[in-house]
Amino acid sequence: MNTKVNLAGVELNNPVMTASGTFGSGEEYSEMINLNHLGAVVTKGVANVPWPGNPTPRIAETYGGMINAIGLQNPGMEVFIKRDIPFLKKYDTKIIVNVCGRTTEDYIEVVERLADEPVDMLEINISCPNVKEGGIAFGQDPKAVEAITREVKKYAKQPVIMKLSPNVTDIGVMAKAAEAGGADVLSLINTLTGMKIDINRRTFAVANKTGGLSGPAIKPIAVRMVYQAANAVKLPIIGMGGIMNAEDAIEFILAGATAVSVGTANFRNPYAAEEIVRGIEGYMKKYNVEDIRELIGAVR
Amino acid sequence: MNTKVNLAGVELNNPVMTASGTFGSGEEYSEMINLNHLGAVVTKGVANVPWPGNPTPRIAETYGGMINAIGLQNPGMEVFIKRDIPFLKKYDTKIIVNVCGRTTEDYIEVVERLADEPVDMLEINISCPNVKEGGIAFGQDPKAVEAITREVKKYAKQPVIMKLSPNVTDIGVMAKAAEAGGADVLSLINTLTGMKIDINRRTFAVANKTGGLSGPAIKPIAVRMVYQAANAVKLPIIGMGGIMNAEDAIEFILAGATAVSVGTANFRNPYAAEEIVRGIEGYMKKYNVEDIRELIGAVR
Amino acid sequence: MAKIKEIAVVASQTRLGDDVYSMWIKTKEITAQAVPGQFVDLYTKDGAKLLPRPISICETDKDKGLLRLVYRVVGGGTEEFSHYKEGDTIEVLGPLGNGFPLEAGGKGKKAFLIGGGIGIPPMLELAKHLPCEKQVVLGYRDVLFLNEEFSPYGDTYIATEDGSAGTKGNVLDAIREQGLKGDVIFACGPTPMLKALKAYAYEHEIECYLSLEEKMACGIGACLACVCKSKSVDEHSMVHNKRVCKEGPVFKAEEVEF
Amino acid sequence: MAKIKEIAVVASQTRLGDDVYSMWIKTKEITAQAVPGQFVDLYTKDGAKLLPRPISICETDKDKGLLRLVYRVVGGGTEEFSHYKEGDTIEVLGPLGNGFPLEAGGKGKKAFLIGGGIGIPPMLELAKHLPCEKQVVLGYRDVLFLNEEFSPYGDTYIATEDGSAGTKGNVLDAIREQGLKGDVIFACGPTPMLKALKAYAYEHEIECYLSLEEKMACGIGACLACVCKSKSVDEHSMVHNKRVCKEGPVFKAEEVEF
Ligand SMILES: Cc1cc2nc3c(=O)[nH]c(=O)nc-3n(C[C@H](O)[C@H](O)[C@H](O)COP(=O)(O)OP(=O)(O)OC[C@H]3O[C@@H](n4cnc5c(N)ncnc54)[C@H](O)[C@@H]3O)c2cc1C
Ligand SMILES: Cc1cc2nc3c(=O)[nH]c(=O)nc-3n(C[C@H](O)[C@H](O)[C@H](O)COP(=O)(O)OP(=O)(O)OC[C@H]3O[C@@H](n4cnc5c(N)ncnc54)[C@H](O)[C@@H]3O)c2cc1C
Ligand SMILES: Cc1cc2nc3c(=O)[nH]c(=O)nc-3n(C[C@H](O)[C@H](O)[C@H](O)COP(=O)(O)O)c2cc1C
Ligand SMILES: Cc1cc2nc3c(=O)[nH]c(=O)nc-3n(C[C@H](O)[C@H](O)[C@H](O)COP(=O)(O)O)c2cc1C
Ligand code: FES
Ligand code: FES
Repeated sequence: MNTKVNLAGVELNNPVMTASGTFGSGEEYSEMINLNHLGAVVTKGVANVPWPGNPTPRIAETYGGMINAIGLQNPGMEVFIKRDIPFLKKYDTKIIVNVCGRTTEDYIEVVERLADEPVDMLEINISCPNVKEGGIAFGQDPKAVEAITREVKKYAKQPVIMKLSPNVTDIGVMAKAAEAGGADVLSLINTLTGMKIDINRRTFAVANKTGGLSGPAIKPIAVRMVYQAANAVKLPIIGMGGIMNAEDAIEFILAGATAVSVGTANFRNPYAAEEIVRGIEGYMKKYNVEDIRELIGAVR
Repeated sequence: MNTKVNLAGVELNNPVMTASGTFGSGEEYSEMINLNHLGAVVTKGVANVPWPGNPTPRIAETYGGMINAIGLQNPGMEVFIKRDIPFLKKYDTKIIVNVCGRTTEDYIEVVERLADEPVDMLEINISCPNVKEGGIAFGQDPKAVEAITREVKKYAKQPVIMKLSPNVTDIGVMAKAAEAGGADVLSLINTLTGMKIDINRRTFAVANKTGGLSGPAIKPIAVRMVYQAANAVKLPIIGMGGIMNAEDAIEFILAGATAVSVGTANFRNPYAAEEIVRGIEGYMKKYNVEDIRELIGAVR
Repeated sequence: MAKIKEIAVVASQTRLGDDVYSMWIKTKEITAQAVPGQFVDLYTKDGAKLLPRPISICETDKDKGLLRLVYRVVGGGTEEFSHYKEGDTIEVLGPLGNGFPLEAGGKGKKAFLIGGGIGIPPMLELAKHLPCEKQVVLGYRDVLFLNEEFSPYGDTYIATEDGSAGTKGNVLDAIREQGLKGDVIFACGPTPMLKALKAYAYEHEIECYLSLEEKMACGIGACLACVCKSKSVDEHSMVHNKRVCKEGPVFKAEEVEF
Repeated sequence: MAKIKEIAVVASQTRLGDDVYSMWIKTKEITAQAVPGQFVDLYTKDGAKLLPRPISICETDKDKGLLRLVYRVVGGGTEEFSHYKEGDTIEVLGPLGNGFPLEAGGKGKKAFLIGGGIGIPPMLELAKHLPCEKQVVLGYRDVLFLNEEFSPYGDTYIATEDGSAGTKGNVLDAIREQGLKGDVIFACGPTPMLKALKAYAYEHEIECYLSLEEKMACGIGACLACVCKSKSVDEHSMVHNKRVCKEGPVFKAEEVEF
């Protein structure tokens, strides 16, 4: 039985990775799960310099989901390179660094700095709804998506994953723009912009007013977008958005994803990612699927 | 204590109405709740001629929500006028007719035919994701929104509510387009386009492949859009999307909605709409709110 | 008298074998109104699952206000119900739909009561209320359930797919093998079975009533989720789409198209 | 030894008055590791609520592997827990965070153990483990709970907002009214109380440890939801943002900024 998948030349032991921002750089969860069992670890967004993030409260629970406005707090690339990469290198898993920035130059600075580091892929987050200056602004305009993809590709030595925003009218157009810019892989979806109001205190539930909605509540939107993107471009896709268990992961794969990321599920069940790896194997056994690649985009 | 609200000159006894397509024309639910207690009944979409709708399965449950692709099955305006309007006229509630069409002419035909009927308002559905020919195509392009609003307004004798699609990059732009076209009121949100795959049968869970996601899962997106639209235009807004109880309804009102529609909640609890009316009164009593209009858009 | 949503109390629950459970619930008003062939909607406690689960009425005890539901665990909702114990509560909406036309099985007639798999439960309440002579034909994949409870009401014939009991094959194989004859069919079961029964009834020119299944949301006729193709124009939308929850779940065979 | 998510069994649950409940759960591995001031994450069965609820460890019975949680019903999650009965299961992740520094309350010292409202429960386990002399000061809105359980460990002083018991006012009013003195403060409670205690400790130049609260998602330091402003640069992000779930919930008062 083969569970290996290939993303732009990088071979993963299995298609299960962690979603950026929900798993730190793996250290905290390594106390509970075996990182060797994951296809890849995707890190929290890394910027050129440390970012303090947003004021608290930064999260709020919603029905079947949550909204977050962490604001990309991170220690900056130098600390990340010194501390987190060596930690992850101890494991037999791929390292995907999620990159964030306020300007094109910010992104490029990180991408250049990582060029000779032992990281397997770069995931460029142009879809964070929680920072004013950058992120989502890039991700909602196809011309901007194409332009930043092209710039990043000029400097990147590793394959480039563009992480798309779902807060758009037509995800197919955005996928094509990233493809035109030279992206190697697409990640989708990032969070949907949401809001929660505390009716007793008559105030916003997260200090930032709006935040990104994640969790199983958004899964049908994510599956639809993966399906549409897979039909719009030839690039491999990393699917995410509300994956709680192996069944959900398989749904994304059948819709066209080559790999999947597990995010909010980690908060409900720290063992989720590892259980999903095993659950996919169980499904393959049950239905006599010899090679996981048979399942990719099998429903159309 | 005043719970009356005013929508473009139409005074509702309270801000609670039913969401189009979830409540028929009220007859079925009238067996269980007292329609006199509702601010308004919004009917299922009515077209110029009968529509057969989509093949089954038409719905699928999702985590904290559901997707539907009913496809606007309806008996056409003549049967509706003969059967459903007289039924609703028996009650002390406002009648809002939801209008659907494939072309601008279709919409106008219905609007003209209803001009001298005893209906209080028209809700123009330009955001149905489940029919190929019309609906959402109008709702995703600001020029088209403005144009169809203007056309409808030419023929409408009742105040016109434009029902907007959430499947857009910027809801503020769409709200402004409807305002520019002369809309009297805005309704939002319609459903988000979603997809579910049955991994055991390896097929789409609804026959139409995609369907509209509704229910509490989408509430944070809906609240955010109501807030954004309320800040973009001066029109009154009917807020909806995942309202399950009075707390949810108040959240929409605090975000800027003048009235609210209860949809999917009816399926989980047939008494929902009536309970929400009472629950809002309870909240007002608890916090000594004399007039519900003090709450509209109170969180900003 | 009208549909009502009640908080019922579980009176007892037993496992009938395999994944099939039998639950008696106390729900006075629904039970009082219920007729054979109707169903109820059950609501989960898990808020992640919004929609009610339609389950047929398998038996009623009108004196005690008890309703019996027999169901198979197929997903998260039925799984949740299967853990309920005596004294637990469950929200129920009902009674829903129209039942079987009892007058079609009046005294002097000879009826087939045919149930396939999880379509068997509603046939029990029907057997108790039909005045005519009854031949009960039950189809299973393998493990039997409820079959013995039909014996007070008529001769019972069994078909199993794996041949482990009765005729190997489906309910029509059993009817043919036993050379059974009758004037009217009442049936509930999987769509292929209903389709075959419709053809059989047409061929033998006998009356036939089928109970259908479709995905439902409201359960009361308001959302138009659960339609089936009908020969005649439906009264709601005038488009040959009858609502299984409202005009059904029982239809005259000629009336529905598969 | 490490954090673990277990399916615990409820050993008993009682209501302490008002909306406050006391639940003992059997969770061997978490109990074995737990130290005073740590907390656990409790998961609801209702799938609509995804995030765990952080609840402080109120007492442990290491021999029996039992953990005591005392909590107030404030929303849907705690409401669900309050219905659990002996034998029910509950998923728990723990032990989480760092506890109070017991060495700061070594023999010969005189400590204040100060709890406000639902910040009182963790002070009980602390009282049982601190070797020094203890003065317990508890602040309530109105209805008392747990107060009598502190008496074996030290003198207990009460403050209530409505004056129905002890000093009318807050815990600092009680301390002043009674003229209490001490070398070190250990406290848990609402933010305004912690802020006032920080100022009091600064003024009187005494050591002070505060247990903080913030909205949490992961509970283990990975998501950066639960940060507080810290004086020193944090080791994770180097931006003066310490994680309440990981570096806390207990901080030295000088360390945190409100
Ligand atoms: C009129 C009617 C009567 C029924 N009577 C019985 C009965 O007496 N005993 C019994 O075991 N089953 C009966 N069923 C089928 C039963 O409704 C489903 O097995 C049940 O809803 C599955 O719920 P779940 O959460 O376990 O499964 P899931 O697959 O997790 O359910 C997901 C969604 O699909 C719906 N769904 C799944 N299967 C069916 C189905 N076969 N028909 C309609 N909706 C479905 C569920 O209601 C839910 O909304 C009946 C169905 C209908 C329409
Ligand atoms: C370290 C720590 C220890 C705690 N110890 C206790 C204790 O021993 N006893 C006790 O009664 N309470 C304690 N709390 C508060 C407790 O976590 C909340 O009261 C509880 O999460 C409310 O859940 P709910 O579903 O009932 O309320 P809801 O308001 O419906 O919860 C919605 C969301 O907000 C979160 N939330 C709500 N209130 C708080 C809060 N005060 N702090 C953090 N998150 C919150 C919930 O976890 C949930 O994610 C502690 C909090 C923290 C951070
Ligand atoms: C707390 C939190 C923090 C996140 N931080 C990031 C981030 O730094 N970079 C990024 O690209 N996405 C971030 N995301 C988005 C997730 O990677 C993922 O795209 C999204 O949550 C949908 O997946 P899920 O529903 O499985 O969580 C974050 C999500 C959450 C919940
Ligand atoms: C079964 C179903 C049918 C619907 N039909 C219509 C319709 O005919 N016209 C329309 O404008 N909206 C229709 N809607 C959308 C609802 O009116 C509402 O905008 C949406 O469901 C969000 O609200 P909710 O989450 O409370 O259901 C339908 C929704 C559902 C679930
Ligand atoms: S389920 Fe709504 S019409 Fe039948
Ligand atoms: S809750 Fe995730 S870092 Fe503290």
